[in-house]
Amino acid sequence: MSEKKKIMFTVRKPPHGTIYVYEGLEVKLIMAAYDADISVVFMDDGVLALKAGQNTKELGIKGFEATYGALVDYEISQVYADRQSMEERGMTEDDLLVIGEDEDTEEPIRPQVIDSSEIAAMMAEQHNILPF
Amino acid sequence: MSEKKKIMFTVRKPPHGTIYVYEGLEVKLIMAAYDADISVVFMDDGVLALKAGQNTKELGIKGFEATYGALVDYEISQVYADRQSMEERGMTEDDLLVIGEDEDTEEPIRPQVIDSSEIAAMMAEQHNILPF
Amino acid sequence: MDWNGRGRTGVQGMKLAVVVYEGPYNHEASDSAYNFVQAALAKGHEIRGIFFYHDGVYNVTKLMEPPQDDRHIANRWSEIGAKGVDIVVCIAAAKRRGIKDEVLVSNVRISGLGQLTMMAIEADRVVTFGD
Amino acid sequence: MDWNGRGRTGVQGMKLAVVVYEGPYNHEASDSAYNFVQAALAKGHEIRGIFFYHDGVYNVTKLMEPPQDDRHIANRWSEIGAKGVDIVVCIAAAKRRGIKDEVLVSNVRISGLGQLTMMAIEADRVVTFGD
Amino acid sequence: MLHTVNKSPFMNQSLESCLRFTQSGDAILLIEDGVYGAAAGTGKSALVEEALKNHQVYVLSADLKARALTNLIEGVKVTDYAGFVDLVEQNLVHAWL
Amino acid sequence: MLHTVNKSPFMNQSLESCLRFTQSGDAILLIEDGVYGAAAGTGKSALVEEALKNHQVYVLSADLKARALTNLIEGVKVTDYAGFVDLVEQNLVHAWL
Repeated sequence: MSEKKKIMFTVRKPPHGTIYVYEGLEVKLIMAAYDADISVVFMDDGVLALKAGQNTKELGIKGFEATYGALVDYEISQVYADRQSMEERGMTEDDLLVIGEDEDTEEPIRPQVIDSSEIAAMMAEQHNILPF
Repeated sequence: MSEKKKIMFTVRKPPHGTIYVYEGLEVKLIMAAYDADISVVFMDDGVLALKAGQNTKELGIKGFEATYGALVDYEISQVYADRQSMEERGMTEDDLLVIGEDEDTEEPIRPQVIDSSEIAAMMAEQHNILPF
Repeated sequence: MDWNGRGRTGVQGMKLAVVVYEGPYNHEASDSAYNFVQAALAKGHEIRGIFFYHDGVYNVTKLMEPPQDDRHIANRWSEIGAKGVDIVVCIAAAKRRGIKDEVLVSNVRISGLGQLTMMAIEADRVVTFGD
Repeated sequence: MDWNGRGRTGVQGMKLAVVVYEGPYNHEASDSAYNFVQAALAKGHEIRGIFFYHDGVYNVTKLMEPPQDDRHIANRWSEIGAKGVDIVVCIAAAKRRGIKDEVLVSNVRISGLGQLTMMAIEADRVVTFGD
Repeated sequence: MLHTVNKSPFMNQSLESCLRFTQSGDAILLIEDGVYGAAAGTGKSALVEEALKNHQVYVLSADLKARALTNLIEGVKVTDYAGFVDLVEQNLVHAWL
Repeated sequence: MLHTVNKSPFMNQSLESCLRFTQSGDAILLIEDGVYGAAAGTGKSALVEEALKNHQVYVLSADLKARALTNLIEGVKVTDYAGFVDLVEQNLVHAWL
């Protein structure tokens, strides 16, 4: 069994009101160092964690937008957002934060917006799914 | 200021999935020993805590139906349930557990089912409201 | 967007009580409560007391060691206590969860639900933060 | 109502991992996880590991003292650990919340998120309990 | 796949969300406060009634009894923790926390 | 009265429930994840738009900024923690936790 195991993370909670998104990000960064085929899917209120421009200074808690900006550097490039969740929350692709940049073109890379049926199909292919 | 302060408790969470209903009940019993005019209002998923016949044995956690049965003995008799919350959850007055019995007639006493407008009016009259 | 007009004459001498239901870091409740208390003190209000219930009891363990660049929630509450604010941890909720005198930060005390009752009766306003 | 047909041939030798995100008593997650683990062991499955994350780290403090007539959640987990099941508490989540070696029940260890990673990769199934 | 749902459908959208991401043939297990979704005659019964057209829907007996739920939607299967383990044996799991 | 709401309206019914129990003239303060209810152009904007007919609706600036919300429903008032304290001075409070 030399094939890499497929592990998916699902992010369904909004940021900041609870620590789940933040501590969940720590898991993703650690797991990226292991030999697994990782994907991250933001759905429901999880897509709100992807909004660019979050500033937690006045709140007095640590933010994580900079860390998301390094996901591609951590070789986490399969990052998806559910289209319907975004639409219901008034979000467009332009609202999404940057998760890295293309090595060659230096173009910013953003999470890929996909439909729920695609997400369902991806879920079914996983070895395990961790909800964060 | 010899007048008793009016304190209301609101119960909006379902039972057992979290401890809020259970630990909230402990507060009510303690507060009943103090000189205050106490009322308890069950609304939203809180009405589910009033369903008769709850049996937590297989779950392995402590139940509280017996304690609710003693509310009137603790002189907590202003106990209300929101009609619309009950209807949405398929509950009728017959589903409600007993919170005590009438001293004279020995008739069982159940929480009183009232409308949201009455609850709103009662809320506005309180000295303080504690959500549990 | 409008900005809420401030600088209005405050109702001085109002007694406020604050209740916290959730633990540190996991929920924003503790941060919201802290920011609220700081603002109330800055406006000259008396804090009749702060009561930790449910998982809120975890807020004041001195064993917590957050990362260097993060806030230290227990120490923050202890500093509020040092200003003379009565900070009470519910004994029943604390025992169940393993919070005892030996792990408490200073300027905080463990006591019974009667303290919450007194706060609800004596304070002009109770503000609750939770999940 | 139908009853789920049981007594089917189980898939023997399957490796299961269990992850718990919430603290004891406050949420049912810990009870659900415990009941699930007991049932899995009874059916002869291997538990590859149990991982406590987020507020789940509070499950294994020996300082907890629930009422006499209630379950002792930390001791229950310790008994599962005594059966040889690897029970891991996340060090980062634990430090932030004040859970350290000195307050742990026995048969439980503090380690890093790499342990969760290994469980997710090596276990045939991961089951997560939380809020 | 097996989807576990542990939230009351009256206050939380988790069950609706879960159903939006399931594929035909997936199993759904209602646990903890999620078991209220299996009750007949409520404002949310339609969710599970609809789900039953394409899914097996299970509900955990210990959680049902704790909540005094007896009148279940027809077709919902009651199971215990051993049955929960069976379902996990047979399926990749996602918890809709 | 002052009602505080701290849950996202997309996954939780707290804001809807709060609005069902308010009296005309009551103030509503959105905090924590509740601030998403103040965003314009979402599937839940209608709740606060309707509420503004009978209520003052406030939203906490620290929580707005943390969530990068800039496009608010017209008529919603942004306040800070000092303004939160002002609202508490003036009103009995109920938290819709």
